[in-house]
Order: sequence, then structure tokens, then C-alpha cells
Amino acid sequence: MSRLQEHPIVDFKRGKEVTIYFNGKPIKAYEGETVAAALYAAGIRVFSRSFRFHRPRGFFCAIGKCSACMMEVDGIPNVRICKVYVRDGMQIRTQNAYPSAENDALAIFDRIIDRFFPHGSHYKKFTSSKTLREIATKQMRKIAGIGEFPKALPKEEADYEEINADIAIVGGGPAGLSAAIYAGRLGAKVVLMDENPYLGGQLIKQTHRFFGSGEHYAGTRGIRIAEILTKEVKEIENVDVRTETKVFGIYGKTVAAVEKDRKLLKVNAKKIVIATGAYERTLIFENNDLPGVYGAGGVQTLMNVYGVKPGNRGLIVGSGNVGLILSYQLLQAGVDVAAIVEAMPFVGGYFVHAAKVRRLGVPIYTRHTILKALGEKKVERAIIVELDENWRPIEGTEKEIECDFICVAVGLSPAHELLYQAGCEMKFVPELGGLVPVRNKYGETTAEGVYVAGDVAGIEEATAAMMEGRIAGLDAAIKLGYGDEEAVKLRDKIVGELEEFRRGPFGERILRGLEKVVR
Amino acid sequence: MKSRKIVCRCEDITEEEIIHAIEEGYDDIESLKRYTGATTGACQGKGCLMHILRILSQKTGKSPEEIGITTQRPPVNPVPLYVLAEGDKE
Amino acid sequence: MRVAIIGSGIAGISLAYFLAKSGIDVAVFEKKYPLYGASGRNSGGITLQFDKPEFVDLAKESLKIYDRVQSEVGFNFLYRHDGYIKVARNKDDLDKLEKEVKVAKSRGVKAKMLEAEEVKEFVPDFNPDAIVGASYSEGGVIFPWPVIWGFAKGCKEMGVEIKKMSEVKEIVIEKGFVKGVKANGEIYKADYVVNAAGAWSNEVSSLAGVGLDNRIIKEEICVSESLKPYLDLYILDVSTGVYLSQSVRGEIVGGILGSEVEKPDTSSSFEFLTKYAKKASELIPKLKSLTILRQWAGVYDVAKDDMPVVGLTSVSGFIQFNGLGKFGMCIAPALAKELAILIVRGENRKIEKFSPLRLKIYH
Amino acid sequence: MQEFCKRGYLIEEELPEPPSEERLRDKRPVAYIECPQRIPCSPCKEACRFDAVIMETINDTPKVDYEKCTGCMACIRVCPGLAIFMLQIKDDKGYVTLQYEFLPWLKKGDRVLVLNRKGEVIGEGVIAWALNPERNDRTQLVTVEVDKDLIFEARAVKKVVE
Repeated sequence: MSRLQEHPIVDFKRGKEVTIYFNGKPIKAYEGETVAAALYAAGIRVFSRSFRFHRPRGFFCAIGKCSACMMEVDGIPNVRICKVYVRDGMQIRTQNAYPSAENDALAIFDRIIDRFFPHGSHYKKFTSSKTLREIATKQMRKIAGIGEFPKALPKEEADYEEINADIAIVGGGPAGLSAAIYAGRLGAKVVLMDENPYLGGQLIKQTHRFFGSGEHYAGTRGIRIAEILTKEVKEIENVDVRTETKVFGIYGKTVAAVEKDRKLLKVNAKKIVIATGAYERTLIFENNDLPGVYGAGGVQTLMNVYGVKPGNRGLIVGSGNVGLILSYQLLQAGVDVAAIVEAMPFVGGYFVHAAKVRRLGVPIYTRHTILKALGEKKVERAIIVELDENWRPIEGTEKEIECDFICVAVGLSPAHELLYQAGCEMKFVPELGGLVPVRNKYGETTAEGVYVAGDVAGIEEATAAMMEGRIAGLDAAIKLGYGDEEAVKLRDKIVGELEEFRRGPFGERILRGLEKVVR
Repeated sequence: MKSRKIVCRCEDITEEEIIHAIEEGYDDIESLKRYTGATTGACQGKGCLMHILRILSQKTGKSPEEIGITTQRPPVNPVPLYVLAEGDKE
Repeated sequence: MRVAIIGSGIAGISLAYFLAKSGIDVAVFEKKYPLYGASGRNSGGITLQFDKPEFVDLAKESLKIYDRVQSEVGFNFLYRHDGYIKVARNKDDLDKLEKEVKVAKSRGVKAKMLEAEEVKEFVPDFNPDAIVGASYSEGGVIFPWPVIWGFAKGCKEMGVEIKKMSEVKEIVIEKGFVKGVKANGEIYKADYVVNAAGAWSNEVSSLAGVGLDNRIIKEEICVSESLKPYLDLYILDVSTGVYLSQSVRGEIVGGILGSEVEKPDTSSSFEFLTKYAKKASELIPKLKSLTILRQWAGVYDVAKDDMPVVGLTSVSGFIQFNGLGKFGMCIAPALAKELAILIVRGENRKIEKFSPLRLKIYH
Repeated sequence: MQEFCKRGYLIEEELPEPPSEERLRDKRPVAYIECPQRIPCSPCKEACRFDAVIMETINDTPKVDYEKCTGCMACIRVCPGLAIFMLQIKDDKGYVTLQYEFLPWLKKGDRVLVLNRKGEVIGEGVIAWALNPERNDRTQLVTVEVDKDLIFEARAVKKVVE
């Protein structure tokens, strides 16, 4: 069993034991675990089969944003089991695979489909006669489609609530929490929404001590900072905190969300702070879809939140802070780290993070990248290769790495969707990680009254996210008439601190990016 | 298992197929999206939009800014109908 | 003879196909990318049941054209001839369906009325108590995207140039005669300019100084996550405007018939989602267990008398091909074939009744 | 980009200037900070009550005034980068105190393998002192007794599994 019984930093509080049924087979699980974590702990790696080639797909993002873990749960199709908590007697079935995702007869497609149905042939083959086209279309329909039409109505009773608020804050991570605390303290009526059952966003997975200044909890573990900020926000009664609340759309100044998968929440706000963080970047290499290839965040969630070991020996791709910290966290969970590969000629993250793992014997291959993942239904080995100056693999430098999982930690991209919906002017800024909004120094975007803070404004440290959150929260409340000159002074003091914080070499790249978007 | 470089995990599109579609003339992001189906699957582009942008930029020589991205529509994540129905206050 | 067509939707692209087949030199000017307009945003519903006999004939002819073109260009439009059901929730709407069924049958189309219970034979989980009756006719679901790509493929193979990102900013007219169009700063000489710009037709018409005040309708639509085959035919609830079908890829595609707007606008609204979810799940309760993956919107234009606007105008060489309303996919190909004849020969009595000169323009 | 970022570890010439022999032989250990990169991080400076850690701005590398340093270990408790080591020499024995965050926790008397900055085992050592992890939010401080010449080599320990 790959459940961690003990961990140096995190105490895993396992709930009552329950039994869930996976394709009819009973599986032991503990309340508080997601179905995905429970199946993974039971050694199940293949969660679904891909749409066209029927390749095996498994646990990947762990935050309900990809399609790899969609299954039928109690008769309801296309449910992402990484966001569903175990309940006793649950019936879980894999989809679009016969007899099951583990052993799928249609897996043959992966070998033959290129010869008979190269891409685009659904439009270009069997077109000569009407009958031929109709037969082909009927067959295509049968093969297409993922889940089956629902066999049951939802169990829960739906509900609806409409709230009018001064400030709606989307995302309860370091940025959103800071915005809610500082706006709430000025008296503004705030609604803070986060899709997880816990507040703190990324912090909850960061078991290491944080960098930055003491004033922003530096030297404290990420998970402790989450506890501190959560306590602070819950003490302010004019801040209405809604967890397990997924915001799905912004329509003008209306924020629409689904709370606890059963209540439709409509928040009409005067100001909106978008603090939805970022997604993991994926990497394109051969068999990058094999179960066992994970984003770093997915592994951190599985290991640091649900206490399930991702495997026994991992390869880490990318030596930014995330890759380096993750390697250290894997060692803490008793998981071996075969190596860290980095395409650049030098380590991407802070040197001290590299030194931490180097002195524990983890090799770091700079100027290297992953060429392919190997394995029948899950990762069994990986091939890494050396790169020349213009980033091209050098023939003959291939090395085989024994590993049973691969973590891709090659950076994050801001979650831009809601900003486009709100009508913000956006720009593609590589230094900030991707698509970010134009805004002023208080974080207000070109969409009047819509603010942005944290990684969604540009990929940076959690300390910067907290500062940006405080500034946005203060400015939004001030513009609504809350607070006095003290509040204005505090806001401008933090703006100064943020500029100071970004003045080091690591801030150079951020400043270059900000020049393109801050007006 | 055949060796493939998967760009769009939800619609199962390889890098080779994306490049092939661009060469066939679907060389603006909206046509490429519709012809290959990339970014239209269950994750609505969260895993592949940035790669599509990169590949298009490399193939057409245009900057990501010129290429632009597909229209970002609600909902950001799938929304249950039975919950939405509760909001119809006719 | 050179023809410049403004708009690469089903109207513009099928006209380009027919003109090219008669050896005419054609260029299509698309403001954005093919499928940007209504032709790329609709749910592909194909019906042969209308309250106007002209529409039934045009729809029958268009279906034949689709079949022929798919073979000619070697492109499958993924059309499924599984039928089209219209349901009514009140007596008045039911009476309208009865009239439509009569008109359809009078033009040789298989159509009949259904009791509420009978709908369950076509849709297993249908809730008969939600309606008072229904009609069934020939028709089904086509996939609009390959339709446009298929025609475009045929056009390109015949030398037609389809210019993306080429908005026509000016129509060059000298002494009442069309001389060409200006796009991306270049003049394209042409003897005929065809206004097939859908919801933007009023704007394009004013470039030629020809009055046109078609109403602009915005319609919102959405898709669920992908499912195995469940719904074969197309369902339209004429009382609430809600329609449902399933795409070949497995998503349940659904929307609500549109309402008039000032100018083209394809933004999404919260109210659409809640109304659609309520009304659609009243028809098929188990839809409640589905999730909506994406919502979007399209815009189309319809003339004041709800008839297509096809033919010559006061400015010689400037031709209208718009006002097709929500039936573009059903009737455009047949109209395009006749309009091509009108352009080549100079007159075509078959489409006389759709001439723009019938319209009294107030602006 | 500095050379050490290509390797992931410091070599001889890149090490900060060491404390004097006399300070090392004092009965109080001295803080030795291996933090060569300018990053926005200041907990060590903020934790020190004796102004022994010098940093003008948050982005400067920390410099230790070995005379002012009292060996109180406030800084090593909070360093996020695990970059601080307390050094001391008694007779021919050297003592290195480092942060330890692995299971099983270490106890006085445990025999451990001693590793250098490249993760190579350079000998064995004995744990002379171990702080209860609960008293420092799960970062145990352990002092390993090694040969006195190794105090600028010994940078990590692994419990010898009997």
C-alpha cells in the first residue's frame, strides 16, 4: 500500500474507513480522501482510455482541470474523480473502454489507426456515396463519445443564492486571502470564493519554509501560513468565506459559481479581485501522456495533502524552485529521486534549493532534457539526452533512467480565462509566464473595477502574491470609500515594499515583464 | 504502445498532426482549433492552448500576440445542469 | 466576368462553388476566418417542415445539393438523416405545427403529427407531460464545419481564392456601376459584388449606398460533455425556443431561439444558461445529470417579411444574398444555385419573389 | 549566471570567508551561512537579536559578523534554504549543527553517515545533540561530531540503518 503512515512535516488525519467499488471491485478508502487518491493508493494507475487512440491515461493534474480521471460515479458520467470525496458504497466505473480501462480491447487502435484512419480521415474517407457516408458516420458516432448518457438523476437537492457584495474575490490562495483580509479590515463587504475545501491555495501543499520578508511570514512553512491567513480571514465577520465554491463565469460585474456541487451562487459585486493562480505547464515528449507522467502540483497534492506516495523512484524534469522543492519533499516522503534534468545550462530556481538536494546525493543534469517515457501502461523507464547550445538533442548522449514516475516541473502559466471573460486587455508576456492583463500598480486591469493579484498576474513568489493581494484589497476598498489616509499610506507602503522585493537578480526578469503590462 | 508526442490530451492530437493540419491551410488558431478539435475537449484548452500557440508561432513565423488565442468562453469548468436550472427565476 | 463575394458562410461559399463550376472567376472576402459567422456557430439542424412551401422546396433541393457536393469534393459533412421533431407546450403552437405538416406533405415531404407519448419512441427518457403534442418530419443533423470546409475545398480546386482576414472596407462604384472592392488596402476589380455578410449585411450594403435594414438576431447556444450516442434526431420546442441535438463527437448541443439586438454581438449571458438548463431538463429530466462544457453565441439576419433577400439591386452589379434567418444551413445551397444562374444569364424568374426590390427600406 | 548555479554546490574558492580559529574554538558555536545568491529573503537577519547578520536590502547576500554572533541558533531555526551551519571545534573534534527534516528523527548517540556538498559520503559521525523537532515546527537541529578538519565539508547526515 502506498499510503504514507508517517511524514516528518504533515500529520495525515485519515477519516473513517469506507469501501468504494471500482468496476465492481471493492477498494478500501478513508473519508476525506478523493476517489483518485484512494484508487492510486490501491495501486490502480490506468484511470481512462484516450478518445481516439485508446491509450492508457491516469492521475495527472489532481485539481479537476484535465480529462484524464473522468469516470462514471453512481450513474453520472464524466465525473473528475480527483475532485470527488469518497463515500461508502460509491460505484465507480471507467468509461469508453471494454471490458475496462485497465484491459481495453480498443487499445489496438493505438497501433493500427495511423494506417487506416490518419488524422482528418473522418472527413475525407468513405465520401464517394451517400450510403457509404451514412454508415461511416454511424460507426464514428459509436466510437466517439466518452461517458454514457446518465443512468440516474443527481442525488443532492439543488439550491440557489444571490448575494450583493462590495468586493467579490475569486481564489482563496495567498493573494486572495490577503486581499480579503485587508479589504475586510477596512469594513468592505467581501465574498471570498475558493474551489477547495481548504483555504490557502498552493500554500497547503508547500511543506517547506517560505522565503521573503518576516512581515510576510518568511521562515514559516507554507502550510502554517495557510493556517494563519485562514484564521485571520475568519475573524472578520464582513468577509463571507465560501469554500468548495467553483467560479465558472464572470458576466459583467456578476460572478457565477457552483457551491458544494449543488448550489448556484450569483454574486453581484462592485469590484472583483481575480486571484486564481496558475496552471502547470505540460511538456511535449514521446509518450508524455503515459500514466506516471505527472505535473509537479499533482504529485504535491497526492503526497502532501492526501499522504499517498506517487511511486518509489522518480525523475524530475525542470530545476525551477518547484522542481527542486518537490525533489526535497519526495525525499522527505521516503521516495527516491533518480535525477533532476534541466534544459538550461544552469539551475533555474534558487541555488540553496539545489544545494539542499545535491548534498543528499540527487544528481542535477544541466543542459539535459527528457526524450521519451517508456512503459506499457505506466512509466517504467525514461530516456534523457544532452542538449547543444541551440537546445537540440545531441546524438549518442541518450541515458536510460530507472524510474516509476516522472514529474514535469517546467513552469506555470497564469489562469487567464476569467480575465478574458471580464474583458481585460491581455498581453502575451513570456517573462511573466504567459497571458497576463494590462493593469496599474494597484492591480486594477483595463476592465473598470476588476483587479488581479498573485500568479494570475504573473508567475512570482508567494510573498509577492500576498503583497499584490493586500494592495488590490486595499485599493478596491478605498475606491469604494472605505478606510482613511492610513489605509492609503499602508497601500503605498506595500507598493514600495513590492518594488524593493523585486529589485534582486531574480526580480529582473519580472520587472522586464511588468514594463510591458503596468501602466 | 506506439511512441507519440501528445499535444492535446483530451482530443488525442499529436504534435505531428497539428503541424500537418497547419500545412493543409488551417493556419489561423480558430480554424486549427475547429479542424483538429484541439482545445475543444473536456479541459477546454488548459493543457494544450499554449502549445498550439507555440507550434503555430514556429510554423507561421507570427508572434503569439499576432496569432491571438481562441475566444475564452464561460464556463471555466463544467457546470451541472441541475444546479443551473435552480437559477431560472421565471 | 469577375465576381467578388463578401462573406464565406454557407451562402457566400456555396455561391462561389456554383459560379466557379460555370467557369466564372470568383474571389471570396472573409472578414475574419471561415466559420466566424453564423454558419460556424449553429447546431446543424436540418428540417424540411416549414410554414412556407417555397422554403420546403428550397430545403429539399439543398439536401440533394449537399449529397452531390460531398461526393464531388470528397468531404463528409457527417449528415444524419434521422428526423426532426418539433414539440409544442400549448394548443396555439400545436395548431401551427399542424399547418406546417400540411404544407410539408403538400410538397412531398414525409411529415406527421405525434401524440406526446409517441415522442418517447424516438427519445427514451422524454417527459411527455411537458408538452401537448408534436410533429415529426424528414430532416436531421449536419455538422456545419465540414460543410464550409468541403465547399471551400471544392472552390479552391476550381481556382477560387478565399481571402481570410480581408475585411471589405470600400465598394468601388462609378456612375451606378460596381467596379470592385477594396480590402487590406488593395483594389480587387469585379463586375459583380455579392453581399453575403449575414448579420453584417446592413453595414456592407451601406458601403454600396444600397439601403438594407434586416433585423439582427443574437442566439445563444452551448454544449455538454461528450457522451456515447443517445439522441439521434433533432428536437425543437417551438413554445420555449429550446432546441437539442447530439453532435457526432457526442456532445449534447443545445440552445434557445434568438432575439433581436441592435448590432452584431456574440457575448454569452448567465440568464441563457439557467433558462436553457430549466427548459431542456423539463423535456428530458436526465439531462440534469449532465454538465455544460462551453457556451457561445451567434448572430444572423432576417428581412422584415422573413423571406430571403436574394437578387439584383438599384446599383447594377451589386447583389444581395442575405436575410436567410435561422434557415441558412437548410436553404442557402439551393438559393445559391439559382442566384448563380441569375448572375450568369442576367435573370432567373425562379427567385423573382426574393428580389430585394420588394423591400420598402426605412432608415 | 554564477558558476555554482551550473553545479548546484559550492566549491572551495566560492565558500564565504571562514571564522577565525579562535572564534571556532570558543565555547559558543558560530553561524556559517552558505547563501551566495542575491535572493529576496531575510528571515536570518530578522531572527538575529545581535545584529550579527548583515544585509542592507532584502536582496543582499547575508554576511555574518563572527564576533557579534553568540551562537544562539535563532537564524538556523528559520532558514528556508537550509543554508546555515553552526560550527565549533573542541580539541581535535569538530561539531557541525545542521537542519534535519527526515524520519526517523535523530537522537543523541545515533551513528550517521556524513555527506559533503556533492552528496558523497566522507565518513561516519555521532550525533552529539538533537533538538526535539516539535520545538521548531518539525525542523530538527542536530549537531554531528566529526573530525575537526571536516567542519567545512560535512553538510548532510543520513542515519546508519543497523
